[in-house]
Amino acid sequence: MADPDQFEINDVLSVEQRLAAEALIVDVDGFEGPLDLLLQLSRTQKVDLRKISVLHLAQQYLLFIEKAKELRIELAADYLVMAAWLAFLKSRLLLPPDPSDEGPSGEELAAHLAYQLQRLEAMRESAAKLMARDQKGRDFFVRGLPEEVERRRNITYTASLLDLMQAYARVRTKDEFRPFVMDREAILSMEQALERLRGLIPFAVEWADLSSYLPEGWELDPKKRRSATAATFAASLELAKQGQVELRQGGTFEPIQIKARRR
Amino acid sequence: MNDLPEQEESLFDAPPLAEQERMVEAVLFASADPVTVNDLASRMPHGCNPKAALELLQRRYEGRGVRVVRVGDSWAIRTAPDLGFLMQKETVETRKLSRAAIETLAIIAYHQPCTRAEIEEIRGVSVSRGTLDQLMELDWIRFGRRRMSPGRPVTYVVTPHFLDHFGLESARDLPGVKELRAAGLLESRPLPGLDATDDDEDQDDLFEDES
Amino acid sequence: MNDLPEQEESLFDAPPLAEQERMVEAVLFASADPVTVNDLASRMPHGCNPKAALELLQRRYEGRGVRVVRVGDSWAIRTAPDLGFLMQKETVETRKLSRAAIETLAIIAYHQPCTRAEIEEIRGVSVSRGTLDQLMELDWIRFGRRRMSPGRPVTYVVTPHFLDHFGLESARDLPGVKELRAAGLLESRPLPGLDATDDDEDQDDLFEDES
Repeated sequence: MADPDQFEINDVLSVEQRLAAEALIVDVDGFEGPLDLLLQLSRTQKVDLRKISVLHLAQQYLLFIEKAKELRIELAADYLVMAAWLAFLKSRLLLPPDPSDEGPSGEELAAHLAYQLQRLEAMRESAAKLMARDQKGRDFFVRGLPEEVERRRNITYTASLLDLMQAYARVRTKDEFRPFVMDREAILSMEQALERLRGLIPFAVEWADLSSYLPEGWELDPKKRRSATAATFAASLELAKQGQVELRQGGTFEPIQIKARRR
Repeated sequence: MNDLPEQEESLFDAPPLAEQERMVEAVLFASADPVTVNDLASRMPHGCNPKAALELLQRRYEGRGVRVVRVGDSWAIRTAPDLGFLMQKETVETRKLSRAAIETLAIIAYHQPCTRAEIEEIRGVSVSRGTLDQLMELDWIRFGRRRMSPGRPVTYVVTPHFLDHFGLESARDLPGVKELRAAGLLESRPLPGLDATDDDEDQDDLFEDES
Repeated sequence: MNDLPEQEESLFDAPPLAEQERMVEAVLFASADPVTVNDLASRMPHGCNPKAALELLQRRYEGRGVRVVRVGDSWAIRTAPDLGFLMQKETVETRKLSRAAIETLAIIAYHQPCTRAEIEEIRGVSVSRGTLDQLMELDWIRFGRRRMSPGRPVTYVVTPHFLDHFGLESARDLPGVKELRAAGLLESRPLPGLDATDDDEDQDDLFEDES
C-alpha cells in the first residue's frame, strides 16, 4: 500500500520535524489535562513550586500550544481554554495594574495557579504514598479459614388472652353473616388455588399461560373465572415468592406465563 | 508441588527458629485450607525446620482462645472448643400472631377437641396447614384423639404450655360467651349460630387427654 | 443492631480479663472482616470489657506472625506485612487502577467529604463516571452527606473497607495528612474573584464519620 517513493521523500524532508511531532503527540496523550501539562512544564524550572515564575510558565504553555497547532495536533477544548486564560493572565502580569479594575490582580491569579499546581502535586505524591503502603491481599492477609457466625434468630410469637378472646368473638360474630358464606361456591380461595398449583408445578417445565391452570369448569362461568383467575394469580405470586416458580409477561395486558423453577 | 525443595548448599543461614515460628503462624492463619509440613517447607526459606516451628507454635497457643491443631497430616488454627458459643449470635424477635392463627387457636381453645373441618366451618374460610403447624411448633396445640366419625379425622387440643402462656388454670377458665358479651367483645344481639347447650356439651370433652 | 446490650445487674460476675482476652482472640481469629467493639460486646458474656481485652491482646501479638490491628472502630487480625512473601498462594490479583482512579481516590481520602466538582477542580480535568464507579465497586468510597451548598451536590467519603485495605486505623493516619493540612493544601481555596463562602463550613465536616 505504501508508495515507496513518497515514503522516501517524506522521510528525507522531515525526519527531525516528524520526530518532534511524534514526541508531542505522545506527550499530549500522556497528559491528564492542562493542569497536568502545566505541572510537567513547571518541572523544567527546577524550583520549589512556591517560587515558580508563573509568567514564564504561561509563556511555555502558550508556546507548546502554538507548536501543537502548527503540527495540526488536535487539542482538546480545555487545553485551548487554559491557553486563553493564561494569555489573559500574561497580559495582566505584564501591564501595570489598572486602578479602576475591580477584579483580582494578576499576582493574585498567579498565586492561585501556583497553589493549584502545588495542590495537584501534593495529591500526586500522596496517591503514590498511599499505593506504596502495605495492602491487604498483597502484603498482609486476612484469615483464610473464617468461621461462620451462626446467626440464630429466635422468633417468639405472642398473643394475649385479650387477643384470643377478641379473635373468638370475631369468628363468633361472623356467624351472623353466614348467609354470605353460602355464596362461596363461585369463589376459589387462594389456599385452594395454592394447593392446586403446588400439585401441578412439578409438571410445569415449559412456559404456559397462567389461565391454563384454572380448575376445570371454572373458566366457563364469568363469575367463577374471575375468582379463579384472581386466586390462581395470587397463588402464583406466593409460589414465586417461595422461589418455586418463575413468572413472565411479554407486556402490559399480555398473558402471564408460569413455569416451574429448576433447582 | 509438595516436594521439599532440593537440599542445596544454602548461601544463607536459615532464619532463627523464633522467626520460623512467626512464618508458620502467618501461613496457618492466612491459608484457606489446613497446611501440610511439606507445604510449609516449600513456602519457607531454605533450611527451615517447619516441624520444630510448629511444635513451638502449638505450645505457645496452649490455653489460648485458638489452638494449633492437626487435621490428618495437615495443620490449622481453630477456635478453642470451649469458646464455640461465641460463634453464635442470637437475636430474639417478637411477632404478633397472625389473625388466622389467633382465630384458629381461639376456636381450638373454646371447642377442643376440634377437627380441622370444624375450625373451617366456624371461621368460614379454610385453614392452611401452615397455620396449624405454626401453632403446633409454638407448642400451643397438639393432636388429640381421632374422632370416631367417618374418615376418623384427627382432632386438635390445647396444651399445658398454652394454659401457662395465657395464665389459665384450665381451658374451663376461658371466659364464656356471656362474659365476652358483657365485656363488649360480642355484640349483644343473640347469635344464631351459637347454642349454649352445645357449648356445655363440649366442655365435657375438654381435657380428655390431660388426666 | 449495634446497640450494646442493656447494662442490667448481672447475676454473675464477668469472666476474668485473661478469659475475656481469650474470647476476643477467638472471635477475631474466626472473622475475615474487622469486628466492631459493639459486636464483640454483644457476643461476650455480660459485663465484659472488650476494649481492655483488645489492648491486652494487641500487646500480646506484638512482633508475632500475625498482628491485632484497629480499623476505624473495628478490630481485626492480619498477617505481619514483612511475611507477605510467604503468601503467594493467597495473593489476590487486583486489577491495576488507572492513574485517574488512584488520584481520585487520594483526593477523596484527603479531602473527604468531597464533591465531584472539587475533585475536578483539583485535578483540572473532568472525572469520568467509570472512575467513581470503579472505586465504589471496590467498596473503597461511598456517598457521604449531601453538601448544603446550592444544588445540594452529593459528596464522597472513604469506607472502612478502604482503611482495612491500606492498613489505616483512621483517615487521620493517611500518610502526610498533618503536613498537608499545615501547608494549607487541604483547604478548598476559591479562585480569587469568585465568591465561594459556602465552602468554608465544610471543613468542619472533615472525617465526619469517625468521631
